[in-house]
Amino acid sequence: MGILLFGVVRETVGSSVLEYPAAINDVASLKRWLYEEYPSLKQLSSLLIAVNRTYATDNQAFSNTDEVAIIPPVSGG
Amino acid sequence: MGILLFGVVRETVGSSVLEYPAAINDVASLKRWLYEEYPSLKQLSSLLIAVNRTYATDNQAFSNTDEVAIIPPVSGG
Amino acid sequence: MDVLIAIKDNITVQEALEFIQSPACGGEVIFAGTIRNNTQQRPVTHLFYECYEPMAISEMQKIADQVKEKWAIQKLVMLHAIGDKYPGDVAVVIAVASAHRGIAFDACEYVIDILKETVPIWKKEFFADESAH
Amino acid sequence: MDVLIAIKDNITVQEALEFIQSPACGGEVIFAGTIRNNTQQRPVTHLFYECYEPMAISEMQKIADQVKEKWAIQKLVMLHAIGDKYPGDVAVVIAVASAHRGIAFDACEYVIDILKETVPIWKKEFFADESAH
Repeated sequence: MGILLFGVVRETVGSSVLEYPAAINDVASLKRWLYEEYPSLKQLSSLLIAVNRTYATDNQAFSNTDEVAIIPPVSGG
Repeated sequence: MGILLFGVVRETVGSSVLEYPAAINDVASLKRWLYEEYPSLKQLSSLLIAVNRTYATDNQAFSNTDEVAIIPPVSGG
Repeated sequence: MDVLIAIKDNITVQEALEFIQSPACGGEVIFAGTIRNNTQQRPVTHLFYECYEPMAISEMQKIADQVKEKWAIQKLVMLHAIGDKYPGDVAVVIAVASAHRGIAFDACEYVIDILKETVPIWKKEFFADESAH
Repeated sequence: MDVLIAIKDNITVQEALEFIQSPACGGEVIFAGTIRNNTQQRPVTHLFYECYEPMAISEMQKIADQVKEKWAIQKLVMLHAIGDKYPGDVAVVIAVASAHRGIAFDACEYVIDILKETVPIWKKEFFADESAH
């Protein structure tokens, strides 16, 4: 299972799913990896990670059996 | 033109118009007169007088050419 | 600010919505007061609303004037029903539209609060045990 | 508390009203967010809404759980539209019914405020000058 992308992150990456990066298994390292690969994401006012459909803290670990999603600033309503 | 009555005041007096009482020409005397004639009105949490469709203060004068109404506690909504 | 004020036998949320809808407004807040089937646990069969109509309209207009002073509201509707009303019937509708939602909530709650304090409308409740209040 | 949560192409205030109407409730507060024809004075042609649906539904359910904890609300509706939306279209509807109006206002405003902060839904604005944001 890849990492799910939405909104401006989907547009930046050019795909709605990102292949699971090797050796990344916690939220903080995923964010660091994203900022390195896609530096323009640093301009967003926030970038949250959801693990199994719940907002995750930086120290949360995950594996490639979890559903991981990148959540740029939401703008519903 | 008589004095207009509504709600519990109309029910107490038994009519929707009250004949203009002689020698009554201000709000305070009208209220005194009403409480004497219909003592049960004293039980109401408030009793306001409107002159020409506007709430009137106790010292406001009126004549029998004005539209006077007795306003028991309102309960719309 | 566009204002619609009416007191009549039957009112609907739909007519209020139709009046306030505008592509210039992003936030619409509607309050509907409906007849409850009980008052403090006592079963209610129906209510009767009466009003001093010309003064009620004038007091509603004063509330609209206050709203216009206080907030940047584009549309305001105030509807009140009169006559016999049964549980589930709509007695009052307040609808507000503005570009931003916070003031629409504030204005809508203000209008219903003040309407209940100042507008000469009276309800009489009829209870299932045949008493009335 | 009865709850209706939905994310779909088209939503109406009417379906929310139908769900919350109950003779046991006296106060109904409805918020409708509609597409505006401008954003900060720039003419908007349309918006596109997308969502991470299972998580959005789960976050909406969490908001409903919080409402249930905080207030004595009988009915709660949360509807959000997705896809292309044009000025005047309804994007979101929150509807609350309770026996008393004060908490219905509080709960309705709370729900839309938190929904805009936490529910993974995104809008993209398309402007008349052909740019998008």
